[in-house]
Amino acid sequence: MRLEDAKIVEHEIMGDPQLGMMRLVFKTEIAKEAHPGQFVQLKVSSGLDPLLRRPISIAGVDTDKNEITLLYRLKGKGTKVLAQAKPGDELNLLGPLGQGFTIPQSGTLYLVAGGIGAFPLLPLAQKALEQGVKVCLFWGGENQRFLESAGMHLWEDLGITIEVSTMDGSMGIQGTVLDLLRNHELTESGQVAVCGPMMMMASVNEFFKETDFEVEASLEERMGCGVGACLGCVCTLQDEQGKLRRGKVCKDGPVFKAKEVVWNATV
Amino acid sequence: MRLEDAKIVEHEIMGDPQLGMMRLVFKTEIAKEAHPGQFVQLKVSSGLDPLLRRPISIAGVDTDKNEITLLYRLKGKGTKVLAQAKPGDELNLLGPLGQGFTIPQSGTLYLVAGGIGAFPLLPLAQKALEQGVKVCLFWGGENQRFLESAGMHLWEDLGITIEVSTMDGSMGIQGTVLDLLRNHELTESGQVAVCGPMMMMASVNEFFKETDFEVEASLEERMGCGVGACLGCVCTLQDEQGKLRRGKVCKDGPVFKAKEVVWNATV
Amino acid sequence: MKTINTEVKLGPLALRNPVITASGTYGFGEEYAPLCPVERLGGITLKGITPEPRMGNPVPRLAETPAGLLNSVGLENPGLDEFIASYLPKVRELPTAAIANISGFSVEDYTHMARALQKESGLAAIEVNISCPNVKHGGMHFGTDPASAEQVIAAVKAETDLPVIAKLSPNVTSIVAMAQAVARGGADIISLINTLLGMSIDIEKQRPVLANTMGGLSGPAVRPVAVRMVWEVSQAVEIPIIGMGGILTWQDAVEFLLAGASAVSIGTGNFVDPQAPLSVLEGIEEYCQRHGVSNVSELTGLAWKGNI
Amino acid sequence: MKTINTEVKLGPLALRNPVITASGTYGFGEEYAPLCPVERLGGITLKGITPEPRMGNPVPRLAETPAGLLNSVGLENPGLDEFIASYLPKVRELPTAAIANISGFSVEDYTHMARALQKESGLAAIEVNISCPNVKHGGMHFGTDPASAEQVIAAVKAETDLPVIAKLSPNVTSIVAMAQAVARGGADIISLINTLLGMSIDIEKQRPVLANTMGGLSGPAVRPVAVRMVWEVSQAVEIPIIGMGGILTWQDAVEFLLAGASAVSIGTGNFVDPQAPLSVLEGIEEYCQRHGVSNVSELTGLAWKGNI
Ligand SMILES: Cc1cc2nc3c(=O)[nH]c(=O)nc-3n(C[C@H](O)[C@H](O)[C@H](O)COP(=O)(O)OP(=O)(O)OC[C@H]3O[C@@H](n4cnc5c(N)ncnc54)[C@H](O)[C@@H]3O)c2cc1C
Ligand SMILES: Cc1cc2nc3c(=O)[nH]c(=O)nc-3n(C[C@H](O)[C@H](O)[C@H](O)COP(=O)(O)OP(=O)(O)OC[C@H]3O[C@@H](n4cnc5c(N)ncnc54)[C@H](O)[C@@H]3O)c2cc1C
Ligand SMILES: Cc1cc2nc3c(=O)[nH]c(=O)nc-3n(C[C@H](O)[C@H](O)[C@H](O)COP(=O)(O)O)c2cc1C
Ligand SMILES: Cc1cc2nc3c(=O)[nH]c(=O)nc-3n(C[C@H](O)[C@H](O)[C@H](O)COP(=O)(O)O)c2cc1C
Ligand code: FES
Ligand code: FES
Repeated sequence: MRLEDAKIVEHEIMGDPQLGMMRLVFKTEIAKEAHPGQFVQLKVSSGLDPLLRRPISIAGVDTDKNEITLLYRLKGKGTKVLAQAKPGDELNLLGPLGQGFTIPQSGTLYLVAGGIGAFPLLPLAQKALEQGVKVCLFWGGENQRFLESAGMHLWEDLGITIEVSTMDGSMGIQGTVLDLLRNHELTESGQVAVCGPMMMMASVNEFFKETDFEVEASLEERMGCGVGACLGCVCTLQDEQGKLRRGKVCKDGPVFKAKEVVWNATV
Repeated sequence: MRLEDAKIVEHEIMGDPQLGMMRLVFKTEIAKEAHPGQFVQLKVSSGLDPLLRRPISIAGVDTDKNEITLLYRLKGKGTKVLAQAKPGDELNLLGPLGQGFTIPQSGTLYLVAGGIGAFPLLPLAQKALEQGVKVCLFWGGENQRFLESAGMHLWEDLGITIEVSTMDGSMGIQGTVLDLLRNHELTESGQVAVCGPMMMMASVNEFFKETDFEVEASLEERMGCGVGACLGCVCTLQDEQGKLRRGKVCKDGPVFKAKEVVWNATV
Repeated sequence: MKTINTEVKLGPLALRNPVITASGTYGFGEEYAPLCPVERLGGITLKGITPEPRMGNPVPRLAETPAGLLNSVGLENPGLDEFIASYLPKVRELPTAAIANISGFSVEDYTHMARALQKESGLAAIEVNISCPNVKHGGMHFGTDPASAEQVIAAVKAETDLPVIAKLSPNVTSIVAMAQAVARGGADIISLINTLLGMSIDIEKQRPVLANTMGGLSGPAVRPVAVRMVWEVSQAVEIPIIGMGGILTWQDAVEFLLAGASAVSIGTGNFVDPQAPLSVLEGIEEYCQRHGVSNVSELTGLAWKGNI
Repeated sequence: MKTINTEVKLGPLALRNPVITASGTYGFGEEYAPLCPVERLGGITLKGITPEPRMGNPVPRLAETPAGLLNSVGLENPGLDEFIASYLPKVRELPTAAIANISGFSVEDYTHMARALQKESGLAAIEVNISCPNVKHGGMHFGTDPASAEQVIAAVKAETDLPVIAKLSPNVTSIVAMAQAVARGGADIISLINTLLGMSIDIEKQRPVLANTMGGLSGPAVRPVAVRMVWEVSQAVEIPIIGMGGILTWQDAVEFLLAGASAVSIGTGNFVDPQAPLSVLEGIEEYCQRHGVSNVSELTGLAWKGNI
């Protein structure tokens, strides 16, 4: 874990500017330590507005160049301020943070992504390929424009199997990523990694429930510290006996065993 | 009075960077309305940090090009943020604000400046020269480096009489601007305009007390609204009968008749 | 685009729209007129007046803080008589509802002013600022003691035919107890919040920044406290609320309406953006459009009405 | 450069320097250790504990506000027994003063925990967080009623040989009355402020952002209120004060010391800059150098001591 003023190497809009997808590359020692599924806490301005850091997944690592890539979507004030930063500027990074995905050593790695949930899966795919593991991506998005702006080209560059669904059928099948999964026979044994909206991840967990697949899910929650000190970002977990406990998304996660997550927690 | 997003045309350090003197030129319709001694309220960032606008005097007006020049010295957070702005950026300006100096129609105009108090006197000098009035500047500063960084060249360009004093004697006489005044016989009749630290302006007022010179002084005070609505920026004034009243530096001033100002107000 | 009905009725006070400017930040209504058309405002709350003229506190009176502003103006004002003679004639010509704001140091101070301000004076309402110390009762504050607050509101109410707005101070353990007290006193409307008591220190000079040591904190920094108080009070009393404290954008204003305010007031926000009242109003209208709401008044309390 | 003596004595509690981290923002002292060397800290205040384990509130528990943070963690903690069994052994190895923070819903809750925490447990002090409702007394708050506050502090004091710090809530009409009450109760030290009660509303969802509706406001936004309270309390009671509320930089910390605090605590500031405690400490030392002060403790109250 490092705290570092890191220099921006590249910062660009991906695809359709209206969708506000950004690609941001930093030169940082964090590259040396980063594990797929981990994230950074980024101070988007040196002043007090906004006050808190913003958690962004590490979406690419280049250990030779000491670079990490972040992909993010413009959402509110923090990402709007971030989008102003220019190559050459320095921003303060805290990371790498949290527990990432298990790197599969054999079999097939099925990646299931909803929307921008694909971002943190990218370095996992890369790593798995390096291990000689077969990788297959199921990705659901709004429409073709969305998928293309959200980095489809980065996935295509990996040369893996990609199956997509869109709500309007403009690319791949029409429907959700769940429909995609239902359309495929996942005969090969292996591991599943999922990231996307809570409801979508809950359904994916449900889908794999009676199978032998180990499903790992990457959660999101509003964060204060990012290091496990403030208990701001908890999720609810459940052991095999059904006993509830809290997990810290920032420190125990963001990646959890999907079957341990209580997806509809109300406490 | 206008409220305008104005484009920065030029923004540069003047002289020794360590002194933090900046020159900032905006393209703005405010140029059409500005009167010497008036100021603008500048929003230095579009966010909440800092929250309030910063008052800066108009130090130059180009009505042909629709440009105003501001000269400012780096002081705290607001000016530090402002210094980041680049040509092409737009900042929100409110102005021109306040009551400026009386423009002399004849005689000699004596300008008495302490430190960066010279800034608001520049457009007054220009205007007086246009009226065919003789202008003479008495300027006291820390040292030569200070005076040169604070825009000496702009004054020299005007081709007027300039007398300077420095604390270390590195330029002009060694001493204060008061020493300068004492060293000169101000035989010609005319008008005096003074701007600088409160104590210095009080002494200048004292100096001219028993003379026929009308002295106008430009005050400073922390501002909220800049338009006379919040009563944050008051000074204390006194009429000939000694009756005290408040003046609003932003609206009734910043320029006041020096003899009406209660320089050592404690209420 | 269907047009939105922006009119709001706060008991006896009807406003053309819910966007008011806050006392002490908008002078007597003329200063900002060149920047923000008065006829677009729901109302203007005038600078607080007292029976006698006041010079207010020495300077510095202002200190900027993170997302906030400390002020210690100290109720500088021309006094009641001069207000009536020199300001009221212009105020009554303003093309919007003008609300007088009165402050005092004894019950008689308040009743004296209330007697002089009636419907025929052309004002729309009287806002009673009860955050000053009651000098006749050993400096105990009207604004922090429910019984005193009830008493002063009842006394004002008895003296004027204008709608009476009780303006509450947030520097209390229970804002609900204060609100219930002024409601018992007969207040027609509650406005909240006034400023939070704060201070800051010049670390180089090693003394307080404000000449008066302490001041009132306003601006976006205090908004979460203000929204919480509007939420609490709107569920505890029946009378309508004017919400304020840190409003700068339309989103901030909608937050107050959803929390339970029937109108909003903009103070410090004017200093940051003199056209804030305009963009707040436009933003509220567009928000209503988008959410299929025809009357702005329907927004009031939606955030808790939906929950119960 | 002469070296500055940074040691501060807060009654029975001696700290190597005045920079502490605030309860609930620094876990049990390990989380930030890779970023900020523990041995450089004057002390660490641990996450608040209760007699029984608590799951805390549902999420969202955090909401960012202008220069501030709302939290409604709801005292999630492992409970006293688990704290002693699993955390205390590591805590006592921390190379700095560790201060336990205890919360309860009845006097017995507090005394039960105080009994279990003694000098021999290796802790440096107990901070008593009295901002929870007293469920045995109809939800009235220990932190807002002077008599209850005095009672709970006296009860804790009777049960432990550790220095007792009373942590005050700012949500009161008179912070001085609360401080005097805990001083009467025998508190060795006062720490203030805890968070201001606030809330914010998600205007698109039309409901509160926090699952728990309200939360505590912290961060730079509240600093003027905190500084004012330290100023008031330090002139009203004899016992030393740990000041907190919005400290991020050394300038902020010096402000609290000059206002009357003997030490400072950093909470939300850690989230913004995990090395804030370090730069605060260094900044204080340089400030002392520049002002010819040899002992940091001489700064305490300078802003008002100079005035009287
Ligand atoms: C572990 C983790 C990894 C993430 N990785 C990515 C990523 O790779 N790319 C990407 O585009 N986004 C990612 N997000 C979401 C991203 O953090 C938010 O979109 C961002 O914080 C929004 O900030 P804002 O100021 O623009 O929005 P606002 O809505 O104005 O933010 C207000 C507050 O809410 C918090 N917040 C808002 N949305 C989220 C969210 N979805 N998750 C957590 N906090 C939120 C903000 O941090 C801030 O404190 C990740 C979130 C987490 C927790
Ligand atoms: C009418 C007027 C004209 C001015 N013209 C100029 C000019 O032409 N060039 C120039 O360099 N400076 C000028 N000043 C001073 C300038 O406004 C301050 O230097 C600036 O506001 C400092 O802001 P900061 O955030 O950098 O400093 P900080 O000290 O961090 O500011 C903190 C707060 O104090 C206020 N403040 C600080 N110093 C002053 C001051 N001297 N006067 C008023 N408010 C202050 C700030 O506006 C801010 O609200 C003028 C001030 C006034 C009132
Ligand atoms: C400079 C200034 C002067 C004020 N004067 C008064 C006043 O005279 N009477 C009053 O009731 N409130 C006064 N207030 C309080 C405001 O009306 C308002 O309640 C408070 O500032 C919170 O709103 P805001 O955050 O939008 O400013 C004043 C506030 C400021 C900033
Ligand atoms: C996330 C969070 C959790 C907190 N938990 C506790 C707690 O358990 N006990 C306590 O006494 N104070 C708690 N506090 C209050 C802080 O200790 C501190 O008093 C307050 O946040 C003000 O300081 P700051 O502005 O530096 O954060 C908590 C604050 C935050 C932000
Ligand atoms: S963000 Fe603080 S514990 Fe996770
Ligand atoms: S700054 Fe508001 S009256 Fe002058």
